[in-house]
Amino acid sequence: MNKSMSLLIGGIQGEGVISTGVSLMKALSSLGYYVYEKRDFSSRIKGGNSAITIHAGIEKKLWVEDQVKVIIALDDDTVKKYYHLLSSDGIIFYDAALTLDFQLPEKIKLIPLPITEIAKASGATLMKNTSAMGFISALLGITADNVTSAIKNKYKHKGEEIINKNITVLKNVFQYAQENLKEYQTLKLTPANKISRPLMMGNDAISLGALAAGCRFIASYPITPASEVMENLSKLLPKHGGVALQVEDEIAAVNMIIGASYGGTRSMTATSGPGLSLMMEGIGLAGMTETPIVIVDAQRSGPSTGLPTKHEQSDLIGLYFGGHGEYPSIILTPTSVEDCFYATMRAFNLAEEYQCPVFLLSDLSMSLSHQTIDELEPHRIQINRGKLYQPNTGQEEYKRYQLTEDDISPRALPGTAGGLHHTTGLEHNELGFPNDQPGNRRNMMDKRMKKTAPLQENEEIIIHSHQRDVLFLSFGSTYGVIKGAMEIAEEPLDYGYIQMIKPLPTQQLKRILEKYKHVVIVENNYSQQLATIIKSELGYHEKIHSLTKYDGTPFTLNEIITEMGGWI
Amino acid sequence: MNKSMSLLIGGIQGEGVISTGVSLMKALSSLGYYVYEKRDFSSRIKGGNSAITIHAGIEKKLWVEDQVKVIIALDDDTVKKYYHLLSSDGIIFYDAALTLDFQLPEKIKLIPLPITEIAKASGATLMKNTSAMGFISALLGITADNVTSAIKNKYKHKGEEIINKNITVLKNVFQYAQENLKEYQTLKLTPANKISRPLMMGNDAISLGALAAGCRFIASYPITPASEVMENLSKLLPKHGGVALQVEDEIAAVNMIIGASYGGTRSMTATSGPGLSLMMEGIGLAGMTETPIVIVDAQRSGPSTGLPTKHEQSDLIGLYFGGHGEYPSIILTPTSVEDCFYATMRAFNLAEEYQCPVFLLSDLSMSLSHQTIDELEPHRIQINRGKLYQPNTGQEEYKRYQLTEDDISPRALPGTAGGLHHTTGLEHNELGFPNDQPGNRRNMMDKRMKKTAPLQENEEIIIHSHQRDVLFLSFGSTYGVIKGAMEIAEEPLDYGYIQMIKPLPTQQLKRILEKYKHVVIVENNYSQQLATIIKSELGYHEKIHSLTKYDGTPFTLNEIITEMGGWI
Amino acid sequence: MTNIKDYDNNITPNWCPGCGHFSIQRALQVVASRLEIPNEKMMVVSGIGCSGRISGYMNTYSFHGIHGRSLPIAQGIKASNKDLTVIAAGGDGDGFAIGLSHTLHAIRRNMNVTYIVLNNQIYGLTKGHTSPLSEVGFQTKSTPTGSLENPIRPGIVALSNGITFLGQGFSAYQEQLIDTIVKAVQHDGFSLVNVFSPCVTYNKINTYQWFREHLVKLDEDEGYNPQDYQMAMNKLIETDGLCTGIIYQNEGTPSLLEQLQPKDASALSKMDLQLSKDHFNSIINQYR
Amino acid sequence: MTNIKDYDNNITPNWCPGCGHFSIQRALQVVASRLEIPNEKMMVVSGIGCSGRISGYMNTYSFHGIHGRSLPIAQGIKASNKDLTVIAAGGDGDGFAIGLSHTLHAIRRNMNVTYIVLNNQIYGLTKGHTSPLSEVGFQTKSTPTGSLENPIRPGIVALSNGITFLGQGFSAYQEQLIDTIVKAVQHDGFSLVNVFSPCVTYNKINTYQWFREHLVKLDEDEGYNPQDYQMAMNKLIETDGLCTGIIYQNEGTPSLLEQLQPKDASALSKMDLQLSKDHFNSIINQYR
Ligand SMILES: Cc1ncc(C[n+]2csc(CCOP(=O)(O)OP(=O)(O)O)c2C)c(N)n1
Ligand SMILES: Cc1ncc(C[n+]2csc(CCOP(=O)(O)OP(=O)(O)O)c2C)c(N)n1
Ligand code: SF4
Ligand code: SF4
Ligand SMILES: [Mg+2]
Ligand SMILES: [Mg+2]
Repeated sequence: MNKSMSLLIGGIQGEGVISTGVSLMKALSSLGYYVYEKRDFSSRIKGGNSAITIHAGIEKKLWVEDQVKVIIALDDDTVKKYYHLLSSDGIIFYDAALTLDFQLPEKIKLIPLPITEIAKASGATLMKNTSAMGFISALLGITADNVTSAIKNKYKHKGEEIINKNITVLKNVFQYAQENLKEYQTLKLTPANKISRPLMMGNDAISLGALAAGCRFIASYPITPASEVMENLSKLLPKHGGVALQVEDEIAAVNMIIGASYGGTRSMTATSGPGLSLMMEGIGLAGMTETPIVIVDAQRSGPSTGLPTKHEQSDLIGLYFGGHGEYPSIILTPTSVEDCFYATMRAFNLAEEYQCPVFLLSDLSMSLSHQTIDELEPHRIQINRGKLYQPNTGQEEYKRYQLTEDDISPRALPGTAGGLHHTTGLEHNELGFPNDQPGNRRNMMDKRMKKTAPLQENEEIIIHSHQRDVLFLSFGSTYGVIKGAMEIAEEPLDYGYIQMIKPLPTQQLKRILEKYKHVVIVENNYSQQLATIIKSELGYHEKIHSLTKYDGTPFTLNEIITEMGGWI
Repeated sequence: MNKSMSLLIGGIQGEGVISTGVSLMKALSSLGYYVYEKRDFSSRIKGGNSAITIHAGIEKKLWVEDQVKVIIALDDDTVKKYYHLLSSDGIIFYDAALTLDFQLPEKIKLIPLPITEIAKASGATLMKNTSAMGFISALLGITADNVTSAIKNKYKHKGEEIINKNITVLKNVFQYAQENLKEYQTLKLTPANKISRPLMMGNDAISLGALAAGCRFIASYPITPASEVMENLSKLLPKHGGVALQVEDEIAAVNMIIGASYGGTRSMTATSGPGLSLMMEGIGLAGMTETPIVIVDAQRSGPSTGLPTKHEQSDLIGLYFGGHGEYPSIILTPTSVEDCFYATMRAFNLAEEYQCPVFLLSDLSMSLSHQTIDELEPHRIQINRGKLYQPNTGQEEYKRYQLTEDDISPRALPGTAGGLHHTTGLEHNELGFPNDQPGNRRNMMDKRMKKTAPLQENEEIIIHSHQRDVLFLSFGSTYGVIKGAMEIAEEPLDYGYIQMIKPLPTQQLKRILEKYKHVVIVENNYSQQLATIIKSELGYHEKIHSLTKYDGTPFTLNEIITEMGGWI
Repeated sequence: MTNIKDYDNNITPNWCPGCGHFSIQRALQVVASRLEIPNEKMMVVSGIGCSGRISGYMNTYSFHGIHGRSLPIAQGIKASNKDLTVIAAGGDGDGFAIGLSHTLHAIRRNMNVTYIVLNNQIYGLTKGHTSPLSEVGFQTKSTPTGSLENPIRPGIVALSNGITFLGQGFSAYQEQLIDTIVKAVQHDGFSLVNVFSPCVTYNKINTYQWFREHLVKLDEDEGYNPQDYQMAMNKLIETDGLCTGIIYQNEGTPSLLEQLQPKDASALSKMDLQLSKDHFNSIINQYR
Repeated sequence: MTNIKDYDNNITPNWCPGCGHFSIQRALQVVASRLEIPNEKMMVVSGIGCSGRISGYMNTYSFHGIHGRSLPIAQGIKASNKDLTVIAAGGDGDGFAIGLSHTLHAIRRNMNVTYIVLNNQIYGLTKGHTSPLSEVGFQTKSTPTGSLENPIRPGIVALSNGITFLGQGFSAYQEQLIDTIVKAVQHDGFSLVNVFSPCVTYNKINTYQWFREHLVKLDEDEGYNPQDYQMAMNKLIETDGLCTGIIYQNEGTPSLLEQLQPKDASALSKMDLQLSKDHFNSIINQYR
């Protein structure tokens, strides 16, 4: 029996491989296992190979192992592309309907399973996925009952007949396994504690975080790997009185949420690199007019269209410094699916407290990888709408951009009597009217640029210390694999992640850079973006080192461990 | 007699003040004087006050003095807004038709001139500008003949009658001056050497540089302070077989020049901040497809619409780091009008040699301020079209993105037999076809990101040394005033400018930072953009200091001199 | 009727004397007073251009956005708070060059927003450049030998894209303009009012005089029926777009927000944002 | 006639089996061979989407740009080298959502470029989202209760914006499609061919069957005269856009480049770039 297990399921893209993997993960999560997933898919709809690697175990992990113990191959390509990932005691189970007419190293253990055959026998080749799921479950030691309820759930909208057919498939699979697969008992998972947990990907958690934070409007344009945020909210928002719109482009999206947010509704959009580039002008308008907006950027490999279905963390520095002219913004970088939920809630608060654009910077692995998550507590973060103008307080004339001690001025929402004012992307005076006098300009620039300064004093870096003098620092989904490497390393180093990059928590960083001899910044991009930002603000060039990867794939455990080798 | 003179002409915006100033500057330049201009205008068409400060002298200067010796006021506002700029021996000449019903300090010397009266007497109030120009000329000691030919030139398209009327005005003005203004002989300029020189603003020189570099296509969208580039080329290009198009927006503009340049024509666009933000996605496409394009960014005060008619240098860092994903680009920063010409020619060469976007980063003061310039030598820079594929060389299969030693691959222009290939913003292989394999991705990223590296070894910083251990470093139009301050300072410091910021000339910079005790970086923005870039790449935080200004106006001599005080 | 002056914020517009935009500003103020819109319930959103400055002269909530994006911003505000009367306004360059896509998509989206185009067939603010609505042959600094591109005819394009309310006006025909905008604001759905608004400084062709000579007033044509789509299309083709009044109105189509939110639903901006624990759990359970 | 195969680069398209886009790719190849366009003189530019991949399957020069911008790129190439046959191609989202403004401005600009819309009334590549050409009520992940916005009718909008060549086709009507594209390419000016191209994976409404039932073939209608603007407009309204063949052609208007450059002028990309000293001086002298 195994405390954990890595397996890979592969097949022809568009034929249900991924959804089979997700159903399996759901079943495992509901049985108390923690799963984590890594996907390999191409930017085409049907055809080509697609594969999903699943790590399942009784402990929570945010990475998959570099090697897998089991491969379930529903097409030839899966065998060809992935056999080299097999651990020395690993096994490839393949659909007996495949021909496998190519050579493989002799040591590779290949076991045929009647996946298609059983599906066909029960009525339809289409049920091949159910059949495959049955086989994997049987191998992992999940009972027929548990799988059956997962399958019922999956097909609940498809009607009795379909459900029953699928159940028949499962029955036959389990019977076959009972009779023929006894020798693979070793593949079984240690029984888990039966606490049923949700399975989610980052984009799901972001959508729920938005809903819980009181977001009631999203305007968005589809793009991989961000579309699910819009899709989820298209379902959820109308049920909570909100509105979700797919609009003509990203420029419309950002300007529409500026309008909606100015109008008093917590509003957001979600996009990836190309859309973000198009939004730059609108983001500057939000910065200049001090309008709170929340933008999710699920990063993918750039530049340009790049590799739309591959992972990268390369929009960071463009966001940090980008746009014409200068305006404040906030960048949050969640490191787990749960974190996506809380960071999104926090993003809406920060946007209204500091009246500026807030970016929730995710990445493809984070946004699209399913994870078993611990219970989410929406009430952990209280909704804080920031300074709002209260009518009829007998105040003097309302000034939208009043110079205040903390550089933040109360917002009057349209509709509020007594709060009439003008808003413009031109430089303006305290009342909001255009003004080009140098003195006013200085005051207004100072006000805007300084208002987020208090955040620099926050503690935004979370470190797991082993009392070593080398720190591995990262952000986003990259953290998971570093944690993984450190957990299995004999001599783990200190490691941590940064959850807000802008404003940069300079106080804490300075302490960290003073304390450690070396800080290795690990990120998925070419130009060492986080390292560059930190260097530009704080120096310490001789202490800061970079480990980067920009080939479209996340770091592997081995890559981290190799790098660690140089620092021990 | 004066070797140089600063004067300010002000009046109601839209009533010809600026054009009067320009005519005057043209006349002075053709007589051998060097002039430099600074403007103050508002973002409205008619009404409001607008003023032009002119520095004229027998030596070349790229700044105006903080104080002026003469103010010519064509409206009340000019007196009110600018009297405090008057030097202690200065004089305000005002149109006697003004009422001036407000208080001024007693020491201010006010002399009425019958500007409107003489114009009216000769037929039309409209000729007030000619009248004013006559008066100024008379005061400065320019002969009636010289002014007459300037006025003839100015009105050459308006017909005999108008010209004659204006000449009458001039005659009357000079007669009046002869009789009544003898006591102001002291205002006369020392006679110059009579070498007639052109008068141009940065946008003019950029347009001519483009033409001389072989640019034959511009697609552009109007925006202050860049529109003149399109306007000039709309006249010039058709005469040289080229095409100029005003298109629907900046996104169309950048994509159209990508197409045109890919098609084999040297192509450009010109814009300012808001347009630049909109172009970010297209710029990334040029970066990814290795298509040469030239983009002029004439910076103005941001963020958002900001102060569209005010000066700033705040797009730099966004360009340096901006856009989603990572791609190479080149940023040139000319410091004088002549430099605008040569830098533009160079930009077209660099774009084709390095096959990437090249930015010519100007600023409002540079783009819109007229200067007397020394003769331009278009043949100083030879056209170099970079690596082009030559058909029929018996080569093997053509590879658009062939991995080469210098990371630059020959371009085949469409129409070329044997050069057929695919171009895509997706990651691609050497042939140009989409490819998402990690190994290929790494090679292609390395190729693109490394190809401009040799430029880092260039000497791009020009220093004027006084053997001091403090260096004032700047870029763009800011350099002129620093040069001015150093020239009049008793203890001048070393000073210089950087003419290519990306790739950063790191070799030279390192030597400079080693050599000097302190480097003060002077720039018109809030966040110390050039300083931040240098710090991020090289460190030296303790040596690098910043002098910034972000109130919409360029530095004054006094501001630089005050700062120098701290370093002497 | 409230007082017209109530809608003026006493800032002197920075338009050139004689600019057509003045009359449109005044018309908007009269419309507000005729419809007795409480100042704080009125929202004027504008783009960039001489035209864009209009929002800054209204004693209402006002938002001067970026070039070409007045409609996305205005639609966002309306979606956010349906209780506001939302007017978007901008120039011909704003709405038909850089913002053309938003204009056509706003038409299809059919939110209850009124869009007023301050159409001078030129770019005023940039000091006279050719606009997509400039006629063929129009000379400016960007087309020194005359524009070669077919002008967009806003009315025809809007109509062919399924607009539910289309009006046109002329700065010099105040009463008709006011009437048209009143009807546009009252229309439940997207309304576009294209106003010919001479730029006296840069457009020396399409002057007040020129418009007086070329415009046809539809409300003086007894047989004209703005409910008739085909008649509207024919009229626009026949007059080459040079007609004023209510050109077309389709009252049958419900506006977008009406379809998205029940009539009695609260505006988004006024909703209780707390999510009950039960509710949250029921959502989470779908992920199990 | 050259060989059809000459225009194929032997890369297997990554479209789903049965996708309508295959036939359009083939049609393009047949058109090229019928017109005997030398491979190196043919330029195919495309946007992003399943549709956008089409340029990568042509044995010609080809440019796969960014989402919605195929037309600016294509026009830039044509302006740069008028000797090339330039085809732009893209999806309905590409050309009528994010790229709508470029489409309409390309129509007015009337450069000699042929634009082929691979219209499946859905976003294929993003796995099935509603498009601005999707019908009211269309359900996808982004409009789970059905789209509420009026679909754009590409034909009517193009016609009302002054297009000089408008054709429509259907992936399953190969011969008609080829004929229409041949005529479009031969047309001297901008031509748009809107091709109904079923997405078999995500669009379960507008299927091959559906189109066969709804499309009217104009070339089978003897009385139809594509030179007649009014007839074209009426036919589009009558069929709700569901007709195929050459809908409208105006041969009288010269294309933009013809107006900008003399017929015998060299292409921009082939010009001598040297500026003579005299010439330069004469320009400089205007600044004295
Ligand atoms: C993105 C962007 N591009 C260009 C500009 C410059 N610009 C300001 S107003 C304007 C056009 C003005 O024309 P129009 O919309 O017709 O308004 P008008 O001034 O004629 O009323 C332009 C191009 C800008 N502000 N933003
Ligand atoms: C700026 C930008 N936004 C979004 C996307 C994501 N995206 C890729 S293709 C596409 C739409 C595809 O639909 P369509 O143009 O109809 O082509 P089809 O796939 O249906 O052939 C979108 C939204 C992108 N690539 N770039
Ligand atoms: S330039 Fe034209 S549009 Fe602008 S304010 Fe003056 S008259 Fe009006
Ligand atoms: S998803 Fe649709 S459009 Fe895309 S390739 Fe498949 S069938 Fe064609
Ligand atoms: Mg206009
Ligand atoms: Mg489509």
